[in-house]
Amino acid sequence: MSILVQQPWIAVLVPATLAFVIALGGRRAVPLTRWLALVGPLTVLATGVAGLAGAGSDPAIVSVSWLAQGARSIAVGASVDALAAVMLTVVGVVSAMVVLFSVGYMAEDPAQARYFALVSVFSAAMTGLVISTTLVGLFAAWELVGACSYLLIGFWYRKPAAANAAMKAFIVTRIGDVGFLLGIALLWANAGTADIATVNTAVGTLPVAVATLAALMLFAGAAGKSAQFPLHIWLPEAMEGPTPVSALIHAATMVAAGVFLVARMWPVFAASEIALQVMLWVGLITALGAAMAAIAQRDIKRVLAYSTISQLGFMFVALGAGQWQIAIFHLVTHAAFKALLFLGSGSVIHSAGTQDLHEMGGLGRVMPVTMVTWVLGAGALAGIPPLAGFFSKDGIIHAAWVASPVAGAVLVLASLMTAFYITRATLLAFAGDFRGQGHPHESPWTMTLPLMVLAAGAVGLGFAGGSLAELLGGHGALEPVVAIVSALVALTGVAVGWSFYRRGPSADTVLETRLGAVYPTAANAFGVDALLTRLFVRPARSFAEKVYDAIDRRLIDGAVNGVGKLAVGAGRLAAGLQTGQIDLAAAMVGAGIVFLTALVIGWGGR
Amino acid sequence: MNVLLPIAIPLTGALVVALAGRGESGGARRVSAMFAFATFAVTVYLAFAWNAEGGECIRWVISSAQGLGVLSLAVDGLSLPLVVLTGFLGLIAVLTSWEVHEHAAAHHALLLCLEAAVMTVFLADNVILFYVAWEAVLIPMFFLISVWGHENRRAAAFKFFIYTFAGSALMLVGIITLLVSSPLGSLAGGVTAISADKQTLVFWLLAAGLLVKVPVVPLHTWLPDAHVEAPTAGSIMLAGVLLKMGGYGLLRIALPVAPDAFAAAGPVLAVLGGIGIVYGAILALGQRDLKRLVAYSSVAHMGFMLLAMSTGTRLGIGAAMLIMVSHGVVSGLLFFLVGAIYDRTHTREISRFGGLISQIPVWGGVFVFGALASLGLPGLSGFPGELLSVLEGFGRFGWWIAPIGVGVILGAAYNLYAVRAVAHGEPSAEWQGISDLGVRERLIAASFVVCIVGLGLWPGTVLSVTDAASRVLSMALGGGQ
Amino acid sequence: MEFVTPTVLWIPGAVVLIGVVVGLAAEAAKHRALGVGVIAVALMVAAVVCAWSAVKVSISPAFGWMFLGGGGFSTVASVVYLLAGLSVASGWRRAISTSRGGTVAGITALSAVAIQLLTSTLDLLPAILALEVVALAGYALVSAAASRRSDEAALRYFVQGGVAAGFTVLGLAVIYGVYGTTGYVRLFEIVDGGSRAAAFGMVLVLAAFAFKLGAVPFHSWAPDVYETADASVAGFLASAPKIGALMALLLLFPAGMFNEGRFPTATLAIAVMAAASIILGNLGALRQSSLGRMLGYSGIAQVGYGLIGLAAGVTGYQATALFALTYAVGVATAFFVAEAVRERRPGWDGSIGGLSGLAAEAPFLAAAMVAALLSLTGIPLLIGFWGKLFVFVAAVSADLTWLAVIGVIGSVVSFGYYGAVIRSMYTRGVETEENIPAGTRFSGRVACAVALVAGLIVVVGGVGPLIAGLDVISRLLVF
Amino acid sequence: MSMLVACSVVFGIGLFVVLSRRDIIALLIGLELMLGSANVLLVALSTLNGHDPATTQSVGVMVLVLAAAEAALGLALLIASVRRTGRSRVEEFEEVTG
Repeated sequence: MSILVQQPWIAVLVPATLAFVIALGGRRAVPLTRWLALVGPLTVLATGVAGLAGAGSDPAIVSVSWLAQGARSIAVGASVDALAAVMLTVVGVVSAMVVLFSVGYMAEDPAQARYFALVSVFSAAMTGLVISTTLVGLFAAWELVGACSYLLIGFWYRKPAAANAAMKAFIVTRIGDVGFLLGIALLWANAGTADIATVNTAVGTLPVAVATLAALMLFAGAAGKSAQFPLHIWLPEAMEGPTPVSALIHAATMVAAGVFLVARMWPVFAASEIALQVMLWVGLITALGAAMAAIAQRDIKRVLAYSTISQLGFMFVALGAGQWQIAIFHLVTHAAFKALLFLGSGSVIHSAGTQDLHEMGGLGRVMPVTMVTWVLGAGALAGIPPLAGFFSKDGIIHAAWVASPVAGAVLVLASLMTAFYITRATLLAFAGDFRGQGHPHESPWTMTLPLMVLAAGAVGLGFAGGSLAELLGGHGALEPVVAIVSALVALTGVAVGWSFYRRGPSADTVLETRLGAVYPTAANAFGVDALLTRLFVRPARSFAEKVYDAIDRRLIDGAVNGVGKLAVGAGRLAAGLQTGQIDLAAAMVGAGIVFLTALVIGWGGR
Repeated sequence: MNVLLPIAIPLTGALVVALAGRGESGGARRVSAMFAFATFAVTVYLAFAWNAEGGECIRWVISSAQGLGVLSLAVDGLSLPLVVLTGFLGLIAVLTSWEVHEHAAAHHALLLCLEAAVMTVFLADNVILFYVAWEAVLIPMFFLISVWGHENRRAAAFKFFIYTFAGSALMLVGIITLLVSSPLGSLAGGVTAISADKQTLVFWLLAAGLLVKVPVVPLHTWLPDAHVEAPTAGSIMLAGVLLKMGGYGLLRIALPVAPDAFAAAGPVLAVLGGIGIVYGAILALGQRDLKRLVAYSSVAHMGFMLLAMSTGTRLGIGAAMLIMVSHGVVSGLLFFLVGAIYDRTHTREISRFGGLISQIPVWGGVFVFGALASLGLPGLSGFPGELLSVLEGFGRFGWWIAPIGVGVILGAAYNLYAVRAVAHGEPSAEWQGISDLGVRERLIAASFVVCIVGLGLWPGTVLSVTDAASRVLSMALGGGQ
Repeated sequence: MEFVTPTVLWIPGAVVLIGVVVGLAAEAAKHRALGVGVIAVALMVAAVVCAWSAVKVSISPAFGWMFLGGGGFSTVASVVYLLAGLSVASGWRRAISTSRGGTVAGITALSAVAIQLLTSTLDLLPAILALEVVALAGYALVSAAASRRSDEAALRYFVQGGVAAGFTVLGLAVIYGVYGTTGYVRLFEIVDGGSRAAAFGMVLVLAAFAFKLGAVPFHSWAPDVYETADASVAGFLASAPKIGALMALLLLFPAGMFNEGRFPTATLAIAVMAAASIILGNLGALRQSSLGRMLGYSGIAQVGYGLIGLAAGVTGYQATALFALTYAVGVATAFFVAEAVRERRPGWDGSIGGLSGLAAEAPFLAAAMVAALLSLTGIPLLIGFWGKLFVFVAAVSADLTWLAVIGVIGSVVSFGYYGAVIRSMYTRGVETEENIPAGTRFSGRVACAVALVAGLIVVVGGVGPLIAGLDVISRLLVF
Repeated sequence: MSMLVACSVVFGIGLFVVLSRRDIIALLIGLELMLGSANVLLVALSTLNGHDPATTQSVGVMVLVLAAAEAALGLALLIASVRRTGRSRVEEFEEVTG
């Protein structure tokens, strides 16, 4: 096991080569090769656990210079330190469960081979991101993760909606990545190196302005990947991808990469007060806005998508408040219960054949295991005491309260709404009688087993908070007053939700009338998406065509052709001289001679 | 002697094909494929020989009479990657023209002539020989476009010729002022800067010719037309190597001869590069013709190359060489794919395509791979060069290069738009029966993919080769450790 | 080898003269084909002898004290004879079928001899006489085309030539009258002494040569003559006389004789004439539809490059000679191809449009035309490039960079009209190959053969220096 | 000295005739006038400056020969043109233009 820590790149190579094997295997071999897809995540998990075990000693760093030219060279390195170990464990567990779940979920899909290959590549890239010791290596893995998410969201590329969503996801995250790249460039120019450790130590010496700018740039990258306002518009549409993909990428791993980045480069953020404030407020806006939007969604996956955005908002608030360990703790617990909820919704969709909450209902009786695991997950999300969510969310609210009372109040309101919308979803899906066609049935064991494992995580992880905190150097104490308040808030949220949705979906119309104009705006996330699309996406192509036509066609080519016509015109003038009269010709000879004589003799001679 | 081979083999090949191949077209293409392969093999052998000799330049003197400088050929770190690239793309171009039956012999002969001429440009060790080869490239390319091109091929060929010839005319005056002021030794040798007052004049005269070929934005309108009308093989050579002659010329002639002027012109070149990146990306996004879209993407990539070069640091020059080689392979692949689809559907209108990946999955898969490589995905050849260009660019110019971020984003936008419009989405009924890539085409695509991934993972191979040369060049500019 | 030098320099002239006499006699005796053949062979032999003597014989006086032979002079002479021979051969079918075919060949040959004298004399009197002989031969050759338009062009050419001749003799009168001598060497000191009278005389003589060259103030005859004259004859007229005039100017105004002396503006005058020729020649040619007329205008522009070499003074010496030769070969090839096209397509009206489809019909002929035109544009790997290159090098080293830039831009513009010809040749032509009158089958071939040979020379001349090294040019043109 | 003035006047007249007359033959006459006057000027100047009379005469004769040849050829051209197309006036020769 220890060689995994000594040679961290094994965790990257194994899933990558397996992906190649699966892809080569193609459709015929998929029944066999799809199990291979499990081996990758398990290796990652093993590395993570080994890392956790040997957390005390300083980890080995394996690095090779990738772009060398004389003295200045850019290296790519890897090492499994405490933070990396935690992330590896999360990635390992979640991707293993998702692959297991996908075996059932994707059973009859013709392009399975491509699916499993891409998932393997994704886990390899995610591992690369987590264990990288240089900014360039991290950025490379970062973009590869983005590409995998593009290919997976657009997995069913025949569906125009999926293809559009994939393109949108990649481009929006690319906007963040450009900020990230400029941040790296800034650090590379000022600190003279791309190695994370040296940059973190050297950031103290850099002027505050540089540190702030670098932090803001890195935050831009993080916001892009972790779907923070205003770069959150791609996540809801990313639900077009297969549900296991949403669980893996858009709940647990990729979206968490932003939080991981801030944690990894913490000294840079710590050095600039402004960056922390920005993170705090962006986190708050995202948390509150997404929570409100989640209430008004009819598609179960969109509810969870907005919930993820909101929970990430919570994490960024924690980061903004200076407590990155708590943010990582919430990241871990969130990964567990959100993956559970997504897989649960996958199982529900798989059997009920629809994603619309209004066409579900009464599934509790037919799908007991899914229902129970879903309720545990929902409880954790809402923050019901013994479950994981309570502990991590409590930590964040406490940290926020310390940072600024307003932030604390907003978070409390947000967690109230969280409890409300998850109860709504639970009741609409599982309570009452089945409103859709067909006859739903419980999912096979390959799909329910992962649910159970993740449910255990959702329950147990809460207590691991303390040890995790020490591991990462933070403090794990549970603040009694905040704990009581957040428990009460969670319970009231559930109760209000119960009272509304006990009788089924009709409550949605009641809410609509009661909230009036607020309801539809909340439904499409305050029109942010529509606004940005109208401002940037739709006119982009027509603007480009106009620019092409105006500058290239008319201005430059016009000028060139103009010169051509001018020359021909002048030519007509020159040829015009040939009028054919003999005396004119003779006169020209005479004139020429006179001109020459005047020119030569005029100035020269004695 | 072995420096002459990469030129001699294609030339003799061209002669043999032109004369022997008069008969049915099969013979001509096989003979030319043989010669093209031999040339590629020689370039690879040259690479190893150069390596074995510990990396100084191998020179072969044609005639040592003084006249206008010693006429000789030489290969060194700066020109080796491009020589190997020319060999590789030459072979690919011949293979791509397998289905050309109209005057096949002449077509293949011209392809081999083009390869020989471009090889001479990269191997020339004397300014006059460089200029002669630079112009000589125009003739075969002109005829390739004007005879085997598409709809209004003649206008495009004409425009291509006039643009480049006008630029190179000014370059000739620059070269002559250069020769007159200081009898120039060999190019591959040391740095012979000329007197300070003439440097700016000479630099900008040379730059006029070189920047047209890069191409730099205001002088670029010949590129899309030439690409759209050129036959596939012509496009591959045009994008793959002809565009590199401009950049190579800047590094090989303009920089050593006028280092101070080059350093002073750094910011101007950077601005031109930046405009190229953003403007090229915007226009690529606005295209309705797939080949024109790929052509404008070349403008954007070359913008990065110019930005990297203008930093003047050792890493920057290495990055410029890296971008040149990687763009050669990436755009070669994209043009090959566009050509393949054109042979099947006889149209390049993006709007008429759609959902091709479901009808011809192999082509679709490689096209997505090409698009990802073109937008600079890490692990593929585009990423290292453009990363270094941004890092070094930032190091030298600071926040001034922030706007190229827009170019990077739009880079992703137009590449993915191409994938979305052509490969993804509902398959259109019009292309129901088209066939997927044949064996030959898969071989070509596979060789491109191998190169792109290889360069993406181990960019060190190109950087180490150009290390010595870029050290000398950056030293001349006073920068570079 | 002492005794060899003078006689070997005599042989070319002698051989041609004998050939002409025999040829005309044969024509009188109704064996016209034989006659023209003899003249052509004589010219070829003369060319070979000159070429041999160019390599073997160093510069030495010939034909008595007034002329020079060997070295560069023989190279020039061999090219002149070669062009004359090719012109006669190219016009072979025409010469046989028309009544005074032999005389046209004879006049061409005599004119060639006169040009050899013109290029090698060191005395003003023989120079002017040779110049007038060439001029008169020119008028006769133009009117040989026997069409309404050629008569008009010939007459107009004659009148302008007459006026120029008048002024030349006036110049001679002034020089000889005042100073009693016409030897160049003696003249140099007089002009150096700054005497205005001598300078006035020299200017008039310069005007005469400029007229023969067709430089700007005296260019109006060129387009008409080349459009209306027969293509093979125009091939000779456009090339050889210009070599003669340029070389004579080189001898008459060596080493920038003027600017060391008191007449600094002389080089400026030549430079202005050069620039004007390039600009007007190129612009004029842009809109022409007839091939001959276009080549006429382009001739004016090309002469401008020759004058650049002249204006560059001492450094331009070799460059001007080289340019003269490379230009001549280029333009002659173009006309010889035109002659061959007239053979294949009797209906061709001489227009550029009429050439369409030639590439498909006769690929090698089209290739020769492309080689000629690209050489005239100055594209490398063709002989014309070396001419222009050395001229520009000379101009820049005499810091006339502005002239070089105008020249360079001129050659870019020139691709405009040369390219149009290439473009029309490579379009899908409508005419297929009409049935060529059987009788001329063989002689039609001769014109094509001549065109191909000339095209070959253009290409070999272009690639040669690259293989044999750039100094081969300086070795051949030592003065 | 008066000889000098006379010759240049005649030369001027010849030039004027060439430039103004309508008929080709008149032009030829004008050309001959120019050449003749130049010849006379030559001889006059050389005798004035006392050059060796032998060379002067030979140069003079040479110029005469030149003028004669030119006149002969001019007439030949004119006759050919008249015989073929009957044109002998200046303004009839304006077809070849551009």
